[in-house]
Amino acid sequence: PHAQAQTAPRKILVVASNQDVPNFDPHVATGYSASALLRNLYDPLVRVEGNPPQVKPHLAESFSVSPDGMEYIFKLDGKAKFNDGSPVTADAVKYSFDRLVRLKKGNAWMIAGIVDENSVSVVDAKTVKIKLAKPFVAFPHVLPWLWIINPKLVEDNKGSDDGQTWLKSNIAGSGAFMLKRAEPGNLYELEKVASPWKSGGGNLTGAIWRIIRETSNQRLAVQRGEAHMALDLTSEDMDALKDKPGVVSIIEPEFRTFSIKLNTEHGPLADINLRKAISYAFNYQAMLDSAGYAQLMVGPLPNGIFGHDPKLVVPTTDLDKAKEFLSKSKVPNGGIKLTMVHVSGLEQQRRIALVLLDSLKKLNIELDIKPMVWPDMVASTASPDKMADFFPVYQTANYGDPDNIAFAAYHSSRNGNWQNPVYKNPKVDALILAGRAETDQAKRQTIYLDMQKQIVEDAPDIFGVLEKRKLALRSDVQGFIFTPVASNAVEFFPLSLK
Amino acid sequence: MTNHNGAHPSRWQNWQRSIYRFRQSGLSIAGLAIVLVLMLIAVAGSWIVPFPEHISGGINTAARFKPPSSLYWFGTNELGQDVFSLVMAGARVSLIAGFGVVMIAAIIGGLIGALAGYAGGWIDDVLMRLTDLMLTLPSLILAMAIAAALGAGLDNMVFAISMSWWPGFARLMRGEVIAKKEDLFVQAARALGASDSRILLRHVLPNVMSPIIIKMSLDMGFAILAVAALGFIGIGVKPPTPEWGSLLSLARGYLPDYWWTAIFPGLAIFFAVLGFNLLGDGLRDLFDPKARR
Amino acid sequence: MLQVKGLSKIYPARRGSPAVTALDDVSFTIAANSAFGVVGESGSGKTTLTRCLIGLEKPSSGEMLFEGRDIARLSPAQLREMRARIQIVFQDPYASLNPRMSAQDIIGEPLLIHHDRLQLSAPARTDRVVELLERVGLGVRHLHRYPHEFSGGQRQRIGIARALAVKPDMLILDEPTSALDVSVQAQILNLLAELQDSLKLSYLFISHDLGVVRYICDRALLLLHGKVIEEGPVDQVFDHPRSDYARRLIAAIPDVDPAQSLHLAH
Amino acid sequence: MALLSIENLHLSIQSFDGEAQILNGVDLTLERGEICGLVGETGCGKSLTGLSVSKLVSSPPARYGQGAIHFDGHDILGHSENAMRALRGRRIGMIFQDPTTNLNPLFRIGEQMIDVALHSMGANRWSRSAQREARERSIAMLERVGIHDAHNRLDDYPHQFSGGMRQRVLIAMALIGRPDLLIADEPTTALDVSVQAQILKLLFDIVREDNIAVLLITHNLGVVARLCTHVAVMYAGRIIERGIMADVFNNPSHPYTKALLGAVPTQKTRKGTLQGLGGSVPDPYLPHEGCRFAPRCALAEARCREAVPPEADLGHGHGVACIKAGVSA
Amino acid sequence: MIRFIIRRLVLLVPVFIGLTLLVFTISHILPGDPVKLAAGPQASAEEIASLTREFGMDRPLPQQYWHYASGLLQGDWGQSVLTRRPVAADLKIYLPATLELVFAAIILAIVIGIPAGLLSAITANRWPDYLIRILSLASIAMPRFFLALVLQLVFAMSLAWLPLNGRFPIIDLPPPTVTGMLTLDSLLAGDWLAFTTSCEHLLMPALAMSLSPLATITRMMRASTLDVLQQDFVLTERALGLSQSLIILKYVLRNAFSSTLTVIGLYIGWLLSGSVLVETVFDWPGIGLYATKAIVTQDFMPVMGVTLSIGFIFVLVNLAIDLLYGVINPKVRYQ
Ligand SMILES: Nc1ncnc2c1ncn2[C@@H]1O[C@H](COP(=O)(O)OP(=O)(O)OP(=O)(O)O)[C@@H](O)[C@H]1O
Ligand SMILES: Nc1ncnc2c1ncn2[C@@H]1O[C@H](COP(=O)(O)OP(=O)(O)OP(=O)(O)O)[C@@H](O)[C@H]1O
Ligand SMILES: [Mg+2]
Ligand SMILES: [Mg+2]
Repeated sequence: PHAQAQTAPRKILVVASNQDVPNFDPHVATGYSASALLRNLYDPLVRVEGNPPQVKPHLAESFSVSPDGMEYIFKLDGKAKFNDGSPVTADAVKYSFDRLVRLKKGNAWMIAGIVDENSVSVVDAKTVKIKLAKPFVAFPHVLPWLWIINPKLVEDNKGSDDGQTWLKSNIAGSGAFMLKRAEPGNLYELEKVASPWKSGGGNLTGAIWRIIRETSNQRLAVQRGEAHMALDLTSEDMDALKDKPGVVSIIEPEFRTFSIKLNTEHGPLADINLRKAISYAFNYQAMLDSAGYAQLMVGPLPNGIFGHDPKLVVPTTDLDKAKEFLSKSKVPNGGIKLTMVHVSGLEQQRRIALVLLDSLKKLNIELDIKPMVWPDMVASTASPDKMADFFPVYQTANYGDPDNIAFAAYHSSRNGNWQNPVYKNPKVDALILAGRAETDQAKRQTIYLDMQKQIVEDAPDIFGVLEKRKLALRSDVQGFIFTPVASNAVEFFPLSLK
Repeated sequence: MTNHNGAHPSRWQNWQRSIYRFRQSGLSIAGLAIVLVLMLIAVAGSWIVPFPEHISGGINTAARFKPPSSLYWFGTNELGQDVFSLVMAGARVSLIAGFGVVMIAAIIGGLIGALAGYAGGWIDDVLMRLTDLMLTLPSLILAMAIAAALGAGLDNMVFAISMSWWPGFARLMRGEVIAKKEDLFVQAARALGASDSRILLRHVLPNVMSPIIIKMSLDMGFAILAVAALGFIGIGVKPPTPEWGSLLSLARGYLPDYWWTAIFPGLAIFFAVLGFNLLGDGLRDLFDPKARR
Repeated sequence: MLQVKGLSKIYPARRGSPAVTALDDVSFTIAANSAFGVVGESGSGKTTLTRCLIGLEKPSSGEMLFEGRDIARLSPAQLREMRARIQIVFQDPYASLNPRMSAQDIIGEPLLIHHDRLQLSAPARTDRVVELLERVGLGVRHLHRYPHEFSGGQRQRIGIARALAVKPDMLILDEPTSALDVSVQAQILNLLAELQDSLKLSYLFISHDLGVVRYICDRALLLLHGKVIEEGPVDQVFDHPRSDYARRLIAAIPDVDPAQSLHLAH
Repeated sequence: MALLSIENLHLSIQSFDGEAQILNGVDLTLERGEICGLVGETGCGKSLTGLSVSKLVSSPPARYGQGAIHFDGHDILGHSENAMRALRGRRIGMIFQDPTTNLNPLFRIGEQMIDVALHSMGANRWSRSAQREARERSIAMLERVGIHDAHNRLDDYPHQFSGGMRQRVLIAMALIGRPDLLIADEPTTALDVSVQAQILKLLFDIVREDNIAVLLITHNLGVVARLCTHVAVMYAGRIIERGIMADVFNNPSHPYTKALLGAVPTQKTRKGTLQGLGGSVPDPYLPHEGCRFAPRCALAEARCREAVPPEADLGHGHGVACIKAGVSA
Repeated sequence: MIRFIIRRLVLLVPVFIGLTLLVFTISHILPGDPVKLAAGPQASAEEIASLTREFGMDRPLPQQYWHYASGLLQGDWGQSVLTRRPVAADLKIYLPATLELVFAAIILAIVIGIPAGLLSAITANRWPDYLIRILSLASIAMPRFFLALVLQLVFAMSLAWLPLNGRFPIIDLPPPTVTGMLTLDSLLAGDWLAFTTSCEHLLMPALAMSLSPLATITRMMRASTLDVLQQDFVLTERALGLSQSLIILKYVLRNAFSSTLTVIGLYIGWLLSGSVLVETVFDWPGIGLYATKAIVTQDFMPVMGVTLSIGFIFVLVNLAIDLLYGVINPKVRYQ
């Protein structure tokens, strides 16, 4: 029963997600839900599209890179205008980058140390130059997540905090959609602007981001036609959806790794032989089974990403080898108790913990599993002695470049952060930095191959799985193209409803 | 009507009468039976279940989500663990946790209540205002906050729930102590020159224990519910401890297809709570027939 | 033996209830080996008086001299000693005994409490308890019974035995028979009369039954709203009351005498 | 025909301990204008006898055996609940011991009285005029039992009345239907002597004016002496002596009656001469034969324990159930 | 009466002060650091420190309390560290949703529980009584969250009679917000369709919540009715010939209800506190979910806000019940 009389044909896409969007400030907000809504409310210089992901022009109709890879020049689209009617100018771009760098929040980390307050300069009204402080080959890949805001509106509502309060719930963008209603914790409704500056697109008149916490409820919502798209489905949900009429399942690989970090600096696992013993004792098949639609990782980088080595030799379940390493370790007979933390409520992490527990039994090692809230887990990574022996992490590729994961997860400058709490190896550090700066693709490739080999040698992680992205769509949704980066931050503009 | 008619039944007759009354009530007997079975399972659980290794976290991913069968009576779960074994093992967790909550709450509440009731004056005022305030706090939210802050684990959970549970005991204890304090036999002892400690220990406390014990038995079921509720919210025990609330909470995601993962833990909570409630009711009728019918 | 002078007790006003003057300038004297009766209607202050006398309540003013010493000003140690000298028997035999203690425990308790002075060994205590039981007309066979196993009259006997345990000089009896049937009441009254003779006790006997007071007491005092209305030898108080109130009250007592019948008055 | 006659009434109550024989052949008659005092020790069955007359004893657990109760020609025990309702409040009024608990604390005095009045009038509850009339009657009745300003006090709640006034209200409620029989179960026990005297006088006046019969249940012999025309002494569920009050009190014939009378100290009793009664009331659960008083009776002999003594008539309706009646103690 | 209310309201002031103090103390002695999370995974130590300063969490506790309490007086319930939204604004959204649920549940419980309890008492130890007793015992033992799941499984998933979750169809606009309770708002807007729609959404969660209070009210009502039936005045009423139905429905009912009333007050607090269990299952956007989210992120301003608002409501509801109790019980009223 629908209460409203409908005048114009409304084409409203309903997206079920379990993540709330607490903040709409494009330079502050984080999380995939924020990315999803922001990418429809705001525009970046370039977009990412397709599988494999490709950088496509957006606010910038074109851009060029200097040969050393240090200087980018963007030509803005002449039609581009903010939703208050004012044009998107080079000044706006500079204003936006400066604000992002100044606030050091949200996605600022993607360009930390690479773009600084002096990097962005206005060439003319429609031309912007960005000069990198350090070489960064993947720069175009991070641009889709750096939004351009309307300087006038923000200046008008600047307040004492650079407009953060105002932008938290107001939109100053050029996107194809406007925010119509916001009920935090429940739903957000977007409405298509009357005439988007970008031509083309689908027939949607609006979209609703509806928060449904339970994945099974999301699935049922799609099944019953109450939602058009569900974003957080589990493998069990996908199985249940199989052959359901009117539902399209999308199960695609993406660059999101899930592995267990070991405390290489403190405690029993500082012993490389014990680490290797565990790597070989681990039941990879059970992990794969319990992960459902997934593939085992081969080494530290996601399969299929540039530079990944599919022929890399990594540990597999091999109890003899495990025992051999164990006998070389300081605890040749096991008999110790290790701890593993995980985010309470994250089901895959709990499962992998149980798989580990089950595997460790074979080495006569006990496992104490401690579910924790995320802040506590984050806090525990501050120093090696606070960190648990095992620390599982998901790492999403925000851009389709090996540097993303390599730098965050294995560079020692990130020690003390949850992506890489303790692991450090100067050789690996050097390789990562070299990879960042190398513009020659072939040379870059070999750098990453070396790096992977070195990391496998150190056994800082139990390499886990790449879970496939699992989405469900109503079949009347048209125009959806899967992209393996940030794939649940859906762009609504191209979509249509039958 | 008065019961002071010429004949004065002996203690043993009183017992007989109570047991008769208890036996008269089929529901109390059913409650006792459920509780006894639960205790048996709790004690012998890890020996009598078909897959004891699953209780301590063993998995078998080759047999995920098998429906109930003669091998897996209640089916298997997402890791191929035998749901029957887990549910059986859950009895021990729930019983220990429920008992822990009730004991701690009764001890803390009992001490505070007895002190407030016996001392009276400003001590009473301060303690009771505190108790009243605690009662106005939303108990589940309080327990959740404490449990979440302390981290997962049976002990933390029991502690967290007890912290919101004791005021009920404090109030009961205080009321009973005040009532008994005014009783003539206590005044008689005072008139004899008995010391406060003697009065409290010898005269007051022994005579207020039965309502406390009755409340404890009645609360057992609710404590088990509270434990399961925290587990259901996801603030509960640590894996691999099989706890009914957490089992149910996990299984929610698998409804309706893998219904067995949810239904059996749910029913287990239901029957355990029912058993203790029935037994508690029966005991109350037994010790305190006037209280409620 | 006991002299009460100008005793007043005011319960201060509390939430929802005004201040109550429970006792208002009460004075009387009880001689050794005599029975002194206090009568009055419900709420006239009888119980308050007993509570003051045994130190459970502090009087607002006035003094209570027991052998010359003011009870209200005794040190805790002295109070304990005094408590062995003045004992009390309560109105309700059902409520005044701890249901979880046997007759032996109940009667033996004062012996334990005053152990420092009495110095009785455990067997000696049991002997004394048996002696007391026999004194009040019960016996060894009752030693291990619990209060609920006794009839009302028997319980009241146990209450009396407990009071007698520490060899007091004076018994305060707060309506000791009002919860009992007349037939049982007679037994207790006889027991009390007999004990008084043999143990040379003094009684402060509280009752609202004027007939009983007249029967057992030498002197009596009539209270109304905490004030003394009438005081003197029982014969004088009951047969020649000076106040109107006393006259009316005494006339209102239904005596077991067919001559009193209302039907005859008409 | 007598207004009330109870003939050989037997009543037993079932409980865990077995069946208790509470009433063992109660015989009692009552005429208009008589006030009959029913006395006896606690637990002897006085209240149950009174309740039986209004058929207010719930059965089960109670069970009537032999015997009958006739009220003005009606067979009470055979009556249905509806038929009984027609008698209660209209022909038979009742008052109970404790005035503080016998009024509903949550309702105004007037409301409770008016409902009773409406019932006694047999009027439609919802009729305006009936309501008004019931109110008038209530006021009149309250004035009659000595409550001044009844008109205003109807709107008061029970707790605003003193104990004596509450008992007056209860009496008024019992009398508002102008009953022929009033059963008063210890109506003054909870009251102070002076208030008790007022209530007794009130009852006395009402009996004289309305010529009703009263069954007064009490264990206070003084009250009987003051108010009653007749007396029935009950022991262990049986009337063991009855007759005109003065006859019985002046010439008690049953040893139990004598003992009872001797146990109450009067003006003349000298200290130490009170006659207590040893032993205690028999256990209704235990089977018995013969006179139930025999175990406590100083005069008892072997034949007392063999058969229940029949009632002997000593003239003027003075009956006594003792084979040794008349033998002086 | 007015004076009584005023006096009671004045007495609430220290209760509220105590409540804030207690909640504040508890939330601040618990371990946990929300700022770290709020600052994001990449935050540096200085950023965290500056954020801590910004939220005033570096100041001594008494000062923080003072700041918080004086803010409360001006309607400022603090700010979520995580979302940076004012707690008061959030509560305005979530509280009505939960209140709607709780009130619906308690009304269901009263409307069914009182007659059921009465029926059970007057048919004591006969089959209607046995049936009601067994049902209510079972209902008390039934975990709310399990019942909610079963209801959902049956009525939404299998039979599809009722909506699965939420308060209102996703793509429709709810009636204009007045009270925040959709059923009331749609009635106020005169939108019958919206009313029935929101009732459909409300039905299952309210039912799941109401079962336990319903059963308890039934049991209380039964017990107190039986108690009252034993009272002397009932015997008097019967002895004076009043009909059984008049005695039960008028005299006994009011007495029995007055002792059941306190339970109702307690249950409102219990339901508010436990709303999360049902809200989780039905994705009901209420304070329970809001609080849970805040609890697991140790974001204590929202937790304090929820706790305090529930405490306040609880205290006020009990005040209302006391007043009602006074209306029913004259002895209380005139004191
Ligand atoms: N603790 C108290 N606080 C306030 N008032 C009290 C207290 N104890 C007694 N009173 C009041 O003092 C007065 C005298 O009470 P007391 O108990 O001495 O009367 P009493 O003569 O023993 O009456 P009864 O015959 O009913 O036992 C009464 O009005 C009573 O309400
Ligand atoms: N409902 C009942 N169940 C069992 N026994 C009962 C019940 N009602 C009364 N009795 C027993 O019946 C006997 C007579 O009771 P009844 O109330 O008639 O005595 P009574 O003479 O009025 O005593 P009192 O003077 O104490 O009021 C008592 O032994 C009592 O215990
Ligand atoms: Mg007294
Ligand atoms: Mg009686």
